Amino acid sequence: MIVAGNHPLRWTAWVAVALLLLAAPFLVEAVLGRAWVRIADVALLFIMLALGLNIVVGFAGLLDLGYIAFFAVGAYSYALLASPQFAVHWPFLVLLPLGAAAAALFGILLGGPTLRLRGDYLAIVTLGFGEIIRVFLNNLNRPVNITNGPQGITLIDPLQVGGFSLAQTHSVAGLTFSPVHNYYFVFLACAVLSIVISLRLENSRIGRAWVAIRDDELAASAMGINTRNIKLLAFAMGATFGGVAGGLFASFQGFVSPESFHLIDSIMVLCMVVLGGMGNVAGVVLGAVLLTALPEALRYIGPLQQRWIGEVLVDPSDLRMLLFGLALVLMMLFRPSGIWPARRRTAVPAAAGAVEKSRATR
Amino acid sequence: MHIHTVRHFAAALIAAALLAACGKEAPPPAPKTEAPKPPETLTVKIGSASPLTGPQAHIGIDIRNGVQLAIEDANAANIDIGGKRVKFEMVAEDDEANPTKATTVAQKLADAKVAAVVGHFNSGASIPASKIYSDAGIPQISPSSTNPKYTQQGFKTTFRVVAHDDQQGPTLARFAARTLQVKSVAVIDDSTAYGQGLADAFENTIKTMDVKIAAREHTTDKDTDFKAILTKIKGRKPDLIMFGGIDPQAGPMVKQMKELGIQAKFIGGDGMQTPNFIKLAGDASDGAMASIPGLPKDQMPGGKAFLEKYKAKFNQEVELFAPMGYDAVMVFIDAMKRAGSADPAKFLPEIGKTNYQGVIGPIAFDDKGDLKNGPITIYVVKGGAWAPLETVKPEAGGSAAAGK
Amino acid sequence: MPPVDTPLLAATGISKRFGGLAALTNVSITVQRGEIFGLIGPNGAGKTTLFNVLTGLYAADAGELTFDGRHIGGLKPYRIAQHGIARTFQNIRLFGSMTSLENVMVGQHARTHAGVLGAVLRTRRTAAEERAVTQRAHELLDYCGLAARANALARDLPYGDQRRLEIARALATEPKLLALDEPAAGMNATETGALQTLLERILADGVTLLLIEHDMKLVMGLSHRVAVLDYGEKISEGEPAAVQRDPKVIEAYLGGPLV
Amino acid sequence: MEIFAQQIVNGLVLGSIYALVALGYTMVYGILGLINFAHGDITMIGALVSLTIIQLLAAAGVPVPLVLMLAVSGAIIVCTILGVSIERVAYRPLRRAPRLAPLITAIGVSILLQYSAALIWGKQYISMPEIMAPASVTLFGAQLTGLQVAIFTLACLIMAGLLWFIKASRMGRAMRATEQNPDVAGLMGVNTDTVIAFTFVLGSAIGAIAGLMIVLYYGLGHYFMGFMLGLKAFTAAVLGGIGNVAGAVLGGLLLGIIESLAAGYIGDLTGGVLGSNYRDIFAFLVLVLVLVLRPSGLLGQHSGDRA
Repeated sequence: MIVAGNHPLRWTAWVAVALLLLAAPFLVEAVLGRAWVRIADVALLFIMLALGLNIVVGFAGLLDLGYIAFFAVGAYSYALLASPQFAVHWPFLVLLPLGAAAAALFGILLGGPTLRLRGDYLAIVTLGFGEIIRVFLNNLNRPVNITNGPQGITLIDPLQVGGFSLAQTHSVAGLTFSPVHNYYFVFLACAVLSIVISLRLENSRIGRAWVAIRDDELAASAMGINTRNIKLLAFAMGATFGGVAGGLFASFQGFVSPESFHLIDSIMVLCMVVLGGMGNVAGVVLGAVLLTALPEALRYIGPLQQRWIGEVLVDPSDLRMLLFGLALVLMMLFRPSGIWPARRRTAVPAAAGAVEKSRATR
Repeated sequence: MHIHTVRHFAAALIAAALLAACGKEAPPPAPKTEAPKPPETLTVKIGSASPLTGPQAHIGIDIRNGVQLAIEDANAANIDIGGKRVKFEMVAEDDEANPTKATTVAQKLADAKVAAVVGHFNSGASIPASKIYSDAGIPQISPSSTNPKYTQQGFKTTFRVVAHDDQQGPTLARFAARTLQVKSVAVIDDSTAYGQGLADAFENTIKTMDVKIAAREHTTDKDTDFKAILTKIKGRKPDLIMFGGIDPQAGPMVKQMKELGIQAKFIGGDGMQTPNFIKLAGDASDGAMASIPGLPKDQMPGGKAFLEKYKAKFNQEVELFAPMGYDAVMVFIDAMKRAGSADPAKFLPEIGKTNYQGVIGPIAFDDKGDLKNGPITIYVVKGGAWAPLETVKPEAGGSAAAGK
Repeated sequence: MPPVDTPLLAATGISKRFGGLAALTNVSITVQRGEIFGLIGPNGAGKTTLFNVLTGLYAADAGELTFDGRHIGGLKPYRIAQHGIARTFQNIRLFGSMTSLENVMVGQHARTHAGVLGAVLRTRRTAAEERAVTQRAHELLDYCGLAARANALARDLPYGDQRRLEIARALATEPKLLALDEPAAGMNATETGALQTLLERILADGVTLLLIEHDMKLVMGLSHRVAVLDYGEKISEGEPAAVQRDPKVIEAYLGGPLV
Repeated sequence: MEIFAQQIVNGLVLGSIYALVALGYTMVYGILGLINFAHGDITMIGALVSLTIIQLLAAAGVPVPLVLMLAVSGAIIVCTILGVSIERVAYRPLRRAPRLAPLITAIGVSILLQYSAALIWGKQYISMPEIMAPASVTLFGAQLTGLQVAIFTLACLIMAGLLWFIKASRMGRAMRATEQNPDVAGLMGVNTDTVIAFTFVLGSAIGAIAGLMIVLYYGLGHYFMGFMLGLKAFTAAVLGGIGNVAGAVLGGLLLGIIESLAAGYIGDLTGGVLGSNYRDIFAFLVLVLVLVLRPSGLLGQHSGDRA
């Protein structure tokens, strides 16, 4: 795949990136403070989420507007079984796969009846599904209290192996590993794993089938692809990523409540995928990092306005949403393949085979 | 292709780092009062965390203003702690009323080495953040989070200066059963932590007082059409409708009650005791009741003076929680004085022993960090304005509420 | 194993209506193994509809479909493809964002097995399969004269190459019957000539061909037998020379009876 | 009985509002095959514009009928300009792009409208001055205000007018032709760009009227009010058969009644397991059921999953 002569350079680059990523929390803490290590943790979680959604939206071309529901399922699976809520404290090595499986199951339950719908119906049904999950989480505290309703679940166990808890500060070789550092390395490993899985799936028989369905579902089925099952698989895979990320989120935060799983959170993840470049793993990673860091940087807009104009004219959170909205529109109009386009999608989509409203040949 | 990926990735990382750096270089909010530092001065930072942007910004800014006012007053009073003149400084952060952002902000405050934190506004923000403060040993007083769970996590650093749902709800219930003499009541909540917590506490208490629960209904904090649940309630003919929720729902709800010809009285908690409720409900608001923890603002010990000072400083009325924010700071300073130190590790034990006369009334904490039962005032809308109706003194026994 | 002398494809009494419009009425055709069967008729005669019924895109309202001794009526398109009918489309439907090579690799989907786990873990079996698929795809591209285009995006290919890529992709499904919907449409004489050579070679390699074509010279020259559709009905069937002399066919093409 | 009658009245009025908004979805979908996610937010803008006009004029002592006239005209003007501009800028360039593209733009436009409104009007709920005394009559034991009757009548009138317009007028025929097949319609001399723009004008104007009705009925407005409303209205359009004008109204009324009855009775029917807290998901359950069982909706002819 690559010219042989590049090998030494390639390895140097990889090692440099790896070292940079390993040193990042300490560098970031030294320069920007520990809060930014926490932001990096969140960014890594969002990388996993965005990569999961990318399988559904980017690879298979199915617009899922309720993706955060799978995150919620993963988070609550973990929270319920590792907290005082039911007074059970299962180990995370059981709970993370369990959360992933639960999310995948929900993905299949949702996809089963709805995946034969065309794209825009699917979008609205998945949106509804996301809301349904949230409403249930919010209300399953009566008549029997399962989720503790809007009050949420507190005191969720941190990740721990034997006596080694990630929620404690450890000192190793002169370096201080605070909880955010500990989680950084766990999340980094998970994010890298997600990237590897995404890349391997992309260049596989299944990945090609996903893209084939995205490009032309009818032709894909004429090539012997069981489109329904392959789409279900995309849903289940995407949901799995979400479920694992959800479990990690619950352990990291120590608290979950339904308010973390609103439609706007689904849209955030979608923005990461779209802005980064649908279908391109590297672009999606970039999108997730940018969109996690950008709002944090935008925070400074408020005080700046206060200082220069004397009052806050544009609320930074409004500004963030306006920028997201504008970005979605502009990206689709002028750079539909994202800031880092996939190799496959370098040409303008207008030239693609599928044209809206094209009737099946009669 | 691979080599490409790597390079791009590295570039992306650098870009992200730069972006972050840009953010960092931007100056923090300018301190309002800059004075030359005498050498023996000790600077103590107090954090304020609340939503400063977004739909709840007005309430979050109110809290921050209260904190700011307290800090200015403290600085003007030339306080010495452990033999050093102390200059207090506020570090205000915006938690966007978002649980994830709240933890980021908490970490920022911990990074900034604040001695104490006033915050957060929402229970959903206070709870996840409390873990970070606890880990960092920073005492936290929430001026407004009413979720009972907030103080039940076993953290030594967690306090609040507001009655929680299990205190306000039962008081409302007792008022309804004893003073209003209702025999049956319909309970509605807005499916939020605050609204449902309050409504549950109300329901659980009033059930034991020989009052029938005619209906238990739910809406959301975004809905404006309550006709269906109100019609159902109408069929049950309750004497009183109790709503756990905030004014944007309470207003239209009262209006729609009138349109449906429902005669029952209406009562709610502090979330609807606002001028906006009256605006939204129009004439239908007349006679509606709401409770608010603490004495009436103008009957608060330092209340009148506080209200005037606030208005003079910010050119607006107190929204809701500014007095609590103000008192929270004063409680910290009081504890520092008694401990003779502004080191959290030293003055934290003193907070639990607080016995302070604040703007909102006497402040003392029970062993969990909850405000010992204080008075709760019931207001009624009369001629287009809220008027105090009755102040309910705490039930005998003092600490904490009717356990559920 | 079905006996070799049964027809490869037998469609009996196929009818299909769209609302009030009868697109196909009681159409029957049989395609023998190893022949090129031509399907012709004026525009709107129902040729593509018949194709869509044969390949499972539409369910017939009435009639029976037998392929290689099995009933395939009502099966989903992907099942029919797995049974061994591959097709091309009149309005080219390639996977535009994939390379030529990947398009052909997708064609091999139904004949390969690698799943998610294999792909993620890169098991030895998956890697071997992947290598075989790639190699086979290169062979097929070469076979169709597209070797030089392997890494070009399908949507960037010139028109004639796109047509041939559709054929390569269809062949990748290892079909017994290859159904081609106007493969020469829009081609110039040189390209049509090359196409004719390719089709003859495919036939020689053991694949039966079903052909819709407007280019009379091509279809009459290539086909062993021809069926003519008009207004959704079969009006004639037989060897090209005989069909060309059929008065009904002449009438259909010239539009109305000669008085 | 009297309670049941009241629930039906509640449902019909709520349903009329859904119906008015659903008309906008159904027309655009019929012609472009696009879910115009921003339509609920156009209704929101209509509501806030009319609210502002009413606030200003009522304070100035302008007579009520004139206030209403000006409010509805103002809202219609703003909404149609907005609707047409959105179509021109955000949807038209993507008409031949893959389906995903205009859907994503639509979501972007929806977010833009919401937060622009938040900038202009703030995020507080805005209340409306009471300009009309709510006169009410009793019918089969149900309380009925004049405004409720007006909303229901208006929804029916607008539907009838639209049906007539599409059937009888020249533009209506062009709309039908474009809906059948835009390419053929183009060849037949129909200027499809104009037709599509006109569809947005009609839909946005009806959305503006719906916005005014909501403001009058509930007495408040909010930058986020268009979102849930839009979802439910879209559900109504699907329920009735998307692309079908009469279906949108029927679907709206049915959805309103379903929600009212469900909120009113489900608690008792399920012994308290489900309650009015699940009200908002009934709409989605209806949507999923319709799409799965009868994708063409109650009055639709097209199959929902055509290629």
